[in-house]
Amino acid sequence: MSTNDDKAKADALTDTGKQPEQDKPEKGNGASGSILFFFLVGLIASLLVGWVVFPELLYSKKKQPIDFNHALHVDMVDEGCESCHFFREDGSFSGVPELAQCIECHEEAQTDHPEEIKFVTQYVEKYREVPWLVYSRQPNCVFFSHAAHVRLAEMDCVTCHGPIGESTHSRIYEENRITGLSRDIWGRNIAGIKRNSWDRMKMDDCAECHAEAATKTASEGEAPIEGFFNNIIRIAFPGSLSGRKSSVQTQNEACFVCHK
Amino acid sequence: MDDALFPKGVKRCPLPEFLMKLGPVVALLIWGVVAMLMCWIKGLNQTNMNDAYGFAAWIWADLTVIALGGGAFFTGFLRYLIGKEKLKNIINFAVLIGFICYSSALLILAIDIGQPLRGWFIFWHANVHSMLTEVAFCLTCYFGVLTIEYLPLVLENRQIDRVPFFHNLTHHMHEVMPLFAATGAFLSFFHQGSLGGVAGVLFGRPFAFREGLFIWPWTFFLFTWSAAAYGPCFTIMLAKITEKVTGKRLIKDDVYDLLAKIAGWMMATYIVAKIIDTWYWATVTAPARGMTFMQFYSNNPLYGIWILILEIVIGGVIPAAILLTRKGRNTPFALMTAVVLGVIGVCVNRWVMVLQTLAVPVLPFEGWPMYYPSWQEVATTLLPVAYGIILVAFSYRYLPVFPQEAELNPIVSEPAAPPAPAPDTDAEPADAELSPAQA
Amino acid sequence: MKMDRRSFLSFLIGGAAGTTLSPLPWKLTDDLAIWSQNWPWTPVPAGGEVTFVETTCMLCPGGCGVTVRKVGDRAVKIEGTPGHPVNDGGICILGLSGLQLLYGPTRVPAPLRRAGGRGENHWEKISWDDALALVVEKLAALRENRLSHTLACISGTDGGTVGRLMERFLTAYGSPNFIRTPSMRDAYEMTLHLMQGVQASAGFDVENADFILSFGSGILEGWGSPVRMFRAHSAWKEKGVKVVQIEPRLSNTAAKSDKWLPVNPGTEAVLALGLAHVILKESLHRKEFVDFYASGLDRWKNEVISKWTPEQVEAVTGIDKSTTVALARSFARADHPLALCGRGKGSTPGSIGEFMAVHALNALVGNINRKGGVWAVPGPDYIRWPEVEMDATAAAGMQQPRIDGAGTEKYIFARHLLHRVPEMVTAADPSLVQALFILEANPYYTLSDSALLKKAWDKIPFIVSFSSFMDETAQNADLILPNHMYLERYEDVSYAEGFNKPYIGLAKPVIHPQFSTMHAGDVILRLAKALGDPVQKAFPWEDYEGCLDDTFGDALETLRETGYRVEADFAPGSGYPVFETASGRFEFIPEEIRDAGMQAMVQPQGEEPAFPLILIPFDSQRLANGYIGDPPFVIKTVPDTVLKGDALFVEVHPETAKAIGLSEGRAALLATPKGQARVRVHLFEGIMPGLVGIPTGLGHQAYDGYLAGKGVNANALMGPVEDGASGLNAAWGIRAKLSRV
Amino acid sequence: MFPFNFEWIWDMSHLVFMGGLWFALTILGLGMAYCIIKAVIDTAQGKGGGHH
Amino acid sequence: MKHEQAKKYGMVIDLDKCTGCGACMVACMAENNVPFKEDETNKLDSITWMRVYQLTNGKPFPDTDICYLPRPCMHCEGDHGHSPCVSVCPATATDYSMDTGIVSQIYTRCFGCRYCMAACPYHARYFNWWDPVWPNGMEKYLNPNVSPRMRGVVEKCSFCYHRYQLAKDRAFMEGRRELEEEEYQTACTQACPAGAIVFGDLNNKTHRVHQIVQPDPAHAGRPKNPKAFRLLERLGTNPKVYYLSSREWVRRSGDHYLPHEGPGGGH
Repeated sequence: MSTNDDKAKADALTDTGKQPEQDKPEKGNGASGSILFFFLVGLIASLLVGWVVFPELLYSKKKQPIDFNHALHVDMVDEGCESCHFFREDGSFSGVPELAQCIECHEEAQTDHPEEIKFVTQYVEKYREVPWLVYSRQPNCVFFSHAAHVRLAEMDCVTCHGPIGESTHSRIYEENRITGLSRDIWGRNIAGIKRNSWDRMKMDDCAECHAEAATKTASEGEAPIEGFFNNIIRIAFPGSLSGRKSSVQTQNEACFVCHK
Repeated sequence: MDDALFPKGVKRCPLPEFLMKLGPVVALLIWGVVAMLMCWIKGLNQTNMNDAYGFAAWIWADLTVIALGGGAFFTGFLRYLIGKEKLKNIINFAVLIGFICYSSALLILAIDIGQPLRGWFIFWHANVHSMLTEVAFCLTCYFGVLTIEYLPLVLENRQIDRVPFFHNLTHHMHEVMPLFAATGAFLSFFHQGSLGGVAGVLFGRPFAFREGLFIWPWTFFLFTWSAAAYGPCFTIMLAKITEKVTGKRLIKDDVYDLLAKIAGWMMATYIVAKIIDTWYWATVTAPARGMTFMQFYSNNPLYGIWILILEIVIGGVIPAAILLTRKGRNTPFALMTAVVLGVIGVCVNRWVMVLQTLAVPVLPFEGWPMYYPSWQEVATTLLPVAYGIILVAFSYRYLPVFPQEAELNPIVSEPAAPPAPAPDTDAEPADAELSPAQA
Repeated sequence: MKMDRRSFLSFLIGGAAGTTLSPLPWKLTDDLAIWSQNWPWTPVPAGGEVTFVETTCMLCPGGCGVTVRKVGDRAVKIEGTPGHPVNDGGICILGLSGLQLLYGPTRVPAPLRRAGGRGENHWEKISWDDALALVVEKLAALRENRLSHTLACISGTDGGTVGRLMERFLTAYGSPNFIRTPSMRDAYEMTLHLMQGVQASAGFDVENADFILSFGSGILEGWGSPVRMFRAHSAWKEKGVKVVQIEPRLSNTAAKSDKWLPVNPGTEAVLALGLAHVILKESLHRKEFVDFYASGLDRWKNEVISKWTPEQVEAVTGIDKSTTVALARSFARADHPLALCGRGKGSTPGSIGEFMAVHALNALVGNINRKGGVWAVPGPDYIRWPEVEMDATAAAGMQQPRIDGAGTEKYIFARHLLHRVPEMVTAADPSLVQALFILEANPYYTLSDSALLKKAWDKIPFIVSFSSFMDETAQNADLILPNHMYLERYEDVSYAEGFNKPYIGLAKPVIHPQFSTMHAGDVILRLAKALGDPVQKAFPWEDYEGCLDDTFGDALETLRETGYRVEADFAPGSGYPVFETASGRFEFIPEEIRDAGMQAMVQPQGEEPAFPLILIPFDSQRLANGYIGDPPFVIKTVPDTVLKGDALFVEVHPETAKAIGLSEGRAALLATPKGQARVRVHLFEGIMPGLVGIPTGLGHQAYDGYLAGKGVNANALMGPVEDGASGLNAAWGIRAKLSRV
Repeated sequence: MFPFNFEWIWDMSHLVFMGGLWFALTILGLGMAYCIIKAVIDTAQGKGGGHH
Repeated sequence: MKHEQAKKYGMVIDLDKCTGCGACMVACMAENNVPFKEDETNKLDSITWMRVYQLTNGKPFPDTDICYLPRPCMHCEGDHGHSPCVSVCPATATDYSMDTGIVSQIYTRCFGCRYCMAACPYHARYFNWWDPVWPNGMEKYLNPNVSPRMRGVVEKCSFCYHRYQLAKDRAFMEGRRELEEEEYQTACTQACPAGAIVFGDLNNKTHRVHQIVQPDPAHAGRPKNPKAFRLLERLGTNPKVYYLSSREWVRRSGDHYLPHEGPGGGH
């Protein structure tokens, strides 16, 4: 290594070393102002990126293959949702109808609605299943029993699915580019805030409802005074005194209740 | 060249020579990084671990570096809470070693888990009954403490220290350092112990299982104790090696002597406890499960009774005996022998608690599975060594790690240097604010 | 305002603070974790409606009823059919893995014509029309040249419609060379024919037997219909039925038996005769049967009494004479004692002398066609097609002797002698086989003496495989006309090995054919059609389903519904049935075979000094060794004391190994007069010193990477040993040498 | 882990363990905050720079 | 809403009947989407939730004897549900359910630390060292009721819990909450051609498992049936899989005993 180089570097280093002292005079007169300004610029910019730009980038938007009118169909069938989304004898739930089911009514187009004609020509005639994008599709690790919720607990479809039956158009399906899951799982709100029971469908949301149900069950058997105090504890410490003890680890519901 | 960055009053070799000497270490580092990336990208099939050896070289390395890094918390404990002021001269180095050990441990853990992207579940979905949760929490927190303890040393770099903010920050951090040290000691007592608990609670593994106190098996306390005993040995060993490499005396003998003496006492008491524990296990705990002592040490190609002798006698009794005698402590060769044997002893102990625990067949119709690490495991285990050497080298070069260095190695040729105090005095170094002791 | 370093730093700090307060890092952390939980390369099985299809398993001759669980149009699991007469809900390891064969990489996707040299595995996909035209062209030419008899077919099936269609095709075409793959069935059929005068297969009323004497039969290794045998075994355990296993190696059957008699290999028949000696000497035999329904006892008795005293038996078999006496007594005193033979799974026929000796034991205790005994089960009677009208060419062809010599003077009782084919083909020039069909069989793998087989193979100019899978035979064929796999096709299963009642199972298409395959029955019909009259005339059916309809008539509908038909109340005679021998009685020494019949022992090939040890193959339920090779799941269950990496372990007694200087796991060279192979050694206390046990079913060259190249094919080291009396292959082992490498 | 997590239970182990953890973290956080704030104030008052 | 009585599903395997055929292993693999590799001969890296061990009495020829022992997950109850593996999992990915007595494993929660494997003395837990790969087309047979596992997580026998879920669904449709004994059976039980495996609720006196085993609630479920034993019972794992054998040496092979001790309550 040449001495020149060494010298240059040493100089540079010395310069660097001196800098703080050179900067010192700036302090106290406008320097702190500019520091504050740039701090705020950085803060606001990153907040915008995080809250606005990032969610836009995170989700891809996809259109359903057919713009389906739920409201129209619900009006025309007798048994509400279960007319098309029915239970099989073995207790399994059929979910999104297969083409064969649709064909029962739509072997030929019944109207001249362009979406129906598209459906008939592109799918029915070619006997091709419609690649519906399922808003409520849970990841594969989730076991969800419609029978337990709808038949046993007599819950409404709306509780989890929202008023999709009233929709006249299929909304845009948003898919998380990283996880491949529907945005409905995390919820529309990027902060995870929800107003309705169906706004979010993460594990915590299942757990919340299950805890409520369990608490209800537990409190039913309590004497009035006991129940009063227990309820105070329950409000103070959500999830406590729920009465469910099936899981040794969480004293909540055991993992296999909802996982497979 | 880069002398503006050197601590005051010390001499360092030219930069090219420094970098060149680090060359091989950097090569080792790169090898380790390649192996690490392979493990992350291709998965743990790159290792020789298997279903019988869910824990292997890495977990051993983890347990070992944390035990060896125990010098940091114990020296800190002695310095800040017991008030052994003399140890301020080695505390910086102890903290540096601790920082390296703990960051390495975390890195190895991040490689060791099958799903690194979900590693944070241990914090978010913690099972507080698991010893591993306790380990992870305390480890992470204590690593934070070590970072806080190491930070002032970095900020005391001659150039950084010129920045008023950093200078002030250093000052105030020294002010509250006992608080941090206390927190660190508290955390350490727990996680060192919970690492012992990791094996001790396995009631399905009669080799490791121990009874204990409340939720903690005896291994919990033995691990804390042994870390306190052997950690300082490691600090002394590395300090001595650093002295050898730099060709300078960096710490005064009385500091070594004090630390070695304390380590000796810790080791002696530990080894007595360990012998009692082993005895009780061999005569009560294991037979209650139908197993005899020799069942754990026979019918296999590796684990004989020798390993117990190596751990307890050669790695425990002998070094403890050396360290307890003044002569032993003050004879450089004896001291070095003792600390090296001690380090070997604790390494063997951690190996046994991880690997032999898994090797001993528990189902009566199974045999001893044997294991040797794959090169990827070796490389990733050596990665922290390389990284540690590099960090020590840079820290030594640019940071005032050894407060006594300038005093012990006066620069005579440069008149510009501050006047060197007489080597035989116990006076404080001239620029005292560089030492944490001042705080 | 100037952006200096300090401002930039504060900009960064502001940015970091803002980012921390935004969802970005947190959501990313969470999403990355969720990504790792749903890696796109980890498959997500689709859901759908669950349905069940009941069909019949065709992976072995067991004839089990299986129920396939489907989700949507995918078959997801095979389970045993509850209430099925053969297996009643149970299922074996191979049957369970059927879907891996269905969807697996071993399937032949379309008709393939060989593109490179034979066995090089280069193929060209061709259309079905082209493929069939190719065959027709060859066959027409042969027929034209009056060489119709040089067409041969090796078939794994002969009783059902497909086997019979093939046989009929050969007949109409003019070839007698329809050859069924060998098994103990050949020996049992011949035994029943000689001793009882019937054309029937042997059925065993194992459920009702109360003493089982097994001469090396792998009751728990896959002998008979495996699941049925397992169920019977469990029932024996519950009822306290005694099982005695006679074989030189501690097989699973031996381990589970009440008594294991390690007999010197190949001397099982001697022990049988020794037992007969004791029974006769002590008059323990069932006189109401022997006196009224049997003939030739005196002559046989003289022979047995003079030749096979317990002392003599001990000298030959190594079984202590007191053991023989005690065993004979407890066997004869049981109410329903049953003696079984056919080694291992019964994939090699065995010597007729041995089968007759064991069968005679059953006769001595009167256990023929009786509860808990051996039943003569008549062959299927439902195929009543009109006689083939042969033209002159066909008639001339049919007059030619069979290539395997079966039915000729020397082998008058034999029906199929596949093991002779390689020798015959090699011997004559030009080859006696000009065209070879292979249906549901894998002779290239299963025939012993691979070196000779390969020579013969090279001499056959045109080889057509009908296999659904790329097995060794298909891989070494010229043309593959892939059959639908058994879960994709209709086919009647006319037989369940060892089952004691006439039985028909129906295989049904569980799912649509996955590839461009064609039912072998349809291929035969189309070939016949293309060859024109007179061959065409013999096949008055539009397609195979039409043939099935025609064959079963109305019965097909019920068969479709239930999946099987069984004569539940079948009994071969209310008392003892009439025997159809010349004497009308059970023959202890059939006239036709009297001298040869007493030749109980067959010597293994090879000479002592060069080959000091004896190699015996052993079967395992976890190693399929017939037409089907182990699917991935099954090979996964093979212990590491049998296969490690690609290395095969042979079992050797520790003493024997020590003498050679071998220790556990050591590599060794195993040589026999027929070949040699590198193996590793597994020391096993359960094998008789001086023996080497080799597992069968490994050493495949074809199929997929899960099976190919693993271990050694035991057949390659063995050679056929012709039984002098019957011509059947009676090899049970071969002399061998094991040396260190 | 926080009390709103699915796995949380209001029991002694959680209170002691997580309490201890959060306590330690709070000490560290407050300690560092104290240092940084003091340092900012000192710097603003012009203390520090170079030698004193 | 009335609560069902807590179940304690368990298994009893008759080793006198077990032939070592391996059907249970394959039934399990087929039911539970267990992956396979080209080379599965390294048994320490081969996922078999149900594994059949070969035991030997160690005697020389011809007194040698072998016995097969199928080993699913023991679903240890330990002390009040603290089975060896459940309490050590740092991320609550494995759990003990008091409703069924089944030890669950949630693959998506597991991050692969393998502490549970170190804890399990039965080697019933398996790590996915490799990405699961099915040859092209073979993924068609995968069972939708069980989620395929990704590389880097631990998996183990679940007593075919999904079958319990499906049976429940069927019962719900009929307005029932309780299951009949035969409605919930594991795949291995169903497949075993020897009928050696019996599965059911150990708490239910009408179930065959209960009748065969006669568990003693006063002694952590120790069997009263003298032919029955459990593996490594003395460790305090309190397993729910019982074995039957008429052979003394087999029963003795189930646990460790000092020379003067023996199985059968002698400790």
